[in-house]
Amino acid sequence: MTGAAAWLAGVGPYWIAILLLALGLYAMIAHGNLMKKLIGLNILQTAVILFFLSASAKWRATLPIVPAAGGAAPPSAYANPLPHALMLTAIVVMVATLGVALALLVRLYRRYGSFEEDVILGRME
Amino acid sequence: MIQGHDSVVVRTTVRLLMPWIQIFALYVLFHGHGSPGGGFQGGVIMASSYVLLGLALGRQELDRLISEAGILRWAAVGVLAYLVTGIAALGGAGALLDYAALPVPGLPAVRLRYLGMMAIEAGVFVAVAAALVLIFLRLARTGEGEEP
Amino acid sequence: MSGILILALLGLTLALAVATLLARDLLGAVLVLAGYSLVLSLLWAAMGAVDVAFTEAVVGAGVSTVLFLAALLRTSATRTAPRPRVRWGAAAAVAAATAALGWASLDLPAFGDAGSAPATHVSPRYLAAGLSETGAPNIVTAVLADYRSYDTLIETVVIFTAGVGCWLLLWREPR
Amino acid sequence: MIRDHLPVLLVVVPLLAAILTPLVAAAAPRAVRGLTAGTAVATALLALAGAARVLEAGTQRYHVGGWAPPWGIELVLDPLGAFVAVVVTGVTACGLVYAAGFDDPRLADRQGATAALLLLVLAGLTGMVVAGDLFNLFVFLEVASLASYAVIAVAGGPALLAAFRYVVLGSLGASLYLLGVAYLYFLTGTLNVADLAERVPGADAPRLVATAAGLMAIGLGIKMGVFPLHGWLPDVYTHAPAPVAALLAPVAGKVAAYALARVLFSVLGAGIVVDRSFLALALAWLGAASILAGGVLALRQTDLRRLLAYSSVSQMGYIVLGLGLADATSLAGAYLHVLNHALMKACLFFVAGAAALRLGGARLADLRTMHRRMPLTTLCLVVAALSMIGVPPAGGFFSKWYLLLGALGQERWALAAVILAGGLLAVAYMFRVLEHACLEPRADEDHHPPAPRGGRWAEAGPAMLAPMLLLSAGIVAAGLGNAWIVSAVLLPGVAVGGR
Repeated sequence: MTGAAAWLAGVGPYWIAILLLALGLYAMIAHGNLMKKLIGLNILQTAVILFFLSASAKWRATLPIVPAAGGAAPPSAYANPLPHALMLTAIVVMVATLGVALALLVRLYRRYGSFEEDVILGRME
Repeated sequence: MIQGHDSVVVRTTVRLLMPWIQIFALYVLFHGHGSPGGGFQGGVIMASSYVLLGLALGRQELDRLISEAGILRWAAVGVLAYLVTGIAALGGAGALLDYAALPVPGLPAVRLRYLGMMAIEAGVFVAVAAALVLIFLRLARTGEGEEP
Repeated sequence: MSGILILALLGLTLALAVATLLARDLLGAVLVLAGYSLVLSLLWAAMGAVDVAFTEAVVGAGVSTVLFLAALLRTSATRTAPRPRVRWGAAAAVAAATAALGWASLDLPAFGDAGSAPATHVSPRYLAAGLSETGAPNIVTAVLADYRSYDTLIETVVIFTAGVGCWLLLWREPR
Repeated sequence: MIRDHLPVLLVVVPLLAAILTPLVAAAAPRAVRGLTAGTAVATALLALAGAARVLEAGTQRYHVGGWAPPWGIELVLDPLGAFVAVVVTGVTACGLVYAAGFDDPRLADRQGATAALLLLVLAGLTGMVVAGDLFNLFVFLEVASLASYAVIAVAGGPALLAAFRYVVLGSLGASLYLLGVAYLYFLTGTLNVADLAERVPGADAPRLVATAAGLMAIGLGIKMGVFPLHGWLPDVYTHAPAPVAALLAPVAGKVAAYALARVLFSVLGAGIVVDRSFLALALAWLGAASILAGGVLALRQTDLRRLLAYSSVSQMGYIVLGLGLADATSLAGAYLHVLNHALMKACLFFVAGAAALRLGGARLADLRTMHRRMPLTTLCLVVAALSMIGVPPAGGFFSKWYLLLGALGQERWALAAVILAGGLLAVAYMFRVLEHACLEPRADEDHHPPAPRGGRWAEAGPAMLAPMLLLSAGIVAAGLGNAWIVSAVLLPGVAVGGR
């Protein structure tokens, strides 16, 4: 890779993660549709996961699976497994939150017949 | 939402596919030790086999296999298996979840660690599969009118 | 790990995220979101995080989509979201926060630097001794199920909590 | 043997009970209520035992799985943690006994689901208190949050929207916290609090540290409900089932505040936070803004529970202000306010719930027969209100007193003025409550027709009344014993681990 591409690859994951975070956050604020808010939240959460996970990457490293037959490669030969384990947990948290949030949306829809926040507030009066 | 698919081909395919998906789920569970996968991923695949069954054969067919109250209890049993494995280590004078202290006589520490990890992965598998099926069934229920 | 591949996948992720948020049809948005998850899982596989990639594929692109669809198909009347009003105040605040985070990220170690703090502190022990200490060749499993097993216990409790929560919220008297 | 496992038992006991609840409910539905209240009381006793052990033998460290930190997960029970654990478990135990007595049909036993979720909230909160690892704290935060979203929404109707907004904002807060953890991880490669405390000062990257601190403060600030991040809070505590609001409102925000204190003082270290750094200044003024805004908004409310929710925004401001002032006296005041505010807010929400149950509503106008029909409840209301206003024998006076001393000691007159102004606002909004509950309405008020004389005795049942009276006694005891609490527990704790 050339110098510019190498530099871009050095900061790219961070910046894309931050842009995804911004997109998700803006969608959560701007959208009046609760389902779209939830989708925005989903993107925001994956952005955090992407950011955290990019701490695990090492150029010229392989999967963190150590061959049982005593292949004595140094730790720098494997990707850092800790963020992997943590972000697995974060993904589980994400889907759990999604389940509860969708349950709330289904209830809201049954009660007020809409996903639009304004409409729901109007029908609450 | 789930009413069962009309096509005989779909229904038969899903019936035939179901055991293979479940075997794959167990494979993912048991091979998490040495390759990507483990209790969580296996549990998700297990749950998806039931979701597929529900989508293709309809709710009645699924209800014949599993009851919602039963699944809730299975989810509890899965987490319980994990926690009890952890607490059992206290009996061997270890800290919570210290598998080497599991009170199983006559096993070297390495075997105990393997045993402990398998036990908790199995717990995760059951809990995740049950909880996800439960969430899906609750979200996709049929015949519900407007709330008052 | 290939820099070009990672950059390409990053670009695609961003494009799909924008497409998801622009889609006015909720069903369409959910399906594009599934595609977004799938590309993310490819990205993570390219970064060497195969366990996370596997999980993202089955959870993000699989289960999450099914749950979204289950909820959407039960509530069929209005599936189109009106285009949101542009909120300049919110946009400015988000842009400022983005700039601040991007500015701070200049202090981060370069992506993939094998000499960074995460690569040199704590994690080398897992890679060097994980197999002999826990017996698991997959070091992610070793961390998940042994070194940080307590986190995983609580993670299981989280999904259990969600199950009980849905059970309670969508309660129906048994027939 | 139990002594060595106290930190982890604080988590394991409620967790085990929560998991067993659906199984018990299937076999013996009648046992669920006893199991819930009994577990909460047992957890509170464990917390007391833990506090005694910490006072006697110093900070307790527990290595889960036998793995030494920073590779494994460490649990830490230090003096401040033990103090917060006692407050949280004690108030929650009262809350669960109260909830059992409330007998809300919406919380009916659906295979033990509500009971399980309430116990999961408790386990999540104790888990956050003893966590010695920033990621572990995140996972427990999510357990407590998810469980509370569901039990809040059980009320249906407006509570559904309130809970959904809480899900969105709460998950945003948790994500921002996690992002802050990621920045610290990039900087140091570790997640363990003690290890971070050693490595953060040495790492020369002020931008990363400041970003991480800001993200975590905003994330936890949302959970605390500090102005201007309090958007979710009033609706949640107004529309949630009364016993649930009474259970969550006093403690949930406090634990987030304690987590923030841990991050600020144990992880980032005193050097970064104190000495009027930007972060300390921002926190102090955020707290001040919260005190004033919450108080002013509380003045305008006509529903007791909504008034109490805005008052929480105001009172939480005192705690944040104490963290921002960051000297030993102010921090002791902040922690003392964790205790006092938890006691009085629990007591007031219990009163509001009893009023809603027995007087047909919790609007201020509904309270006007309270002093005749519910004399004991009115007594509790008065005690808690005096604490909120800051009348000396009640505890609330002393925490504000220490905060005031801290502000004056640093010659920060404006902040001292805010502390006093907050007290005046509390006088104003609590007096409105007392006016409705204790004074006979004037006869010439035609829009409030006088209540019928000699209304029926409407006191709530003993399971609701006992926790209320216990908390009132606690408010007075905390006031009388404040000198001991501060000198024996808080000041040593602040000196050792708190900063």
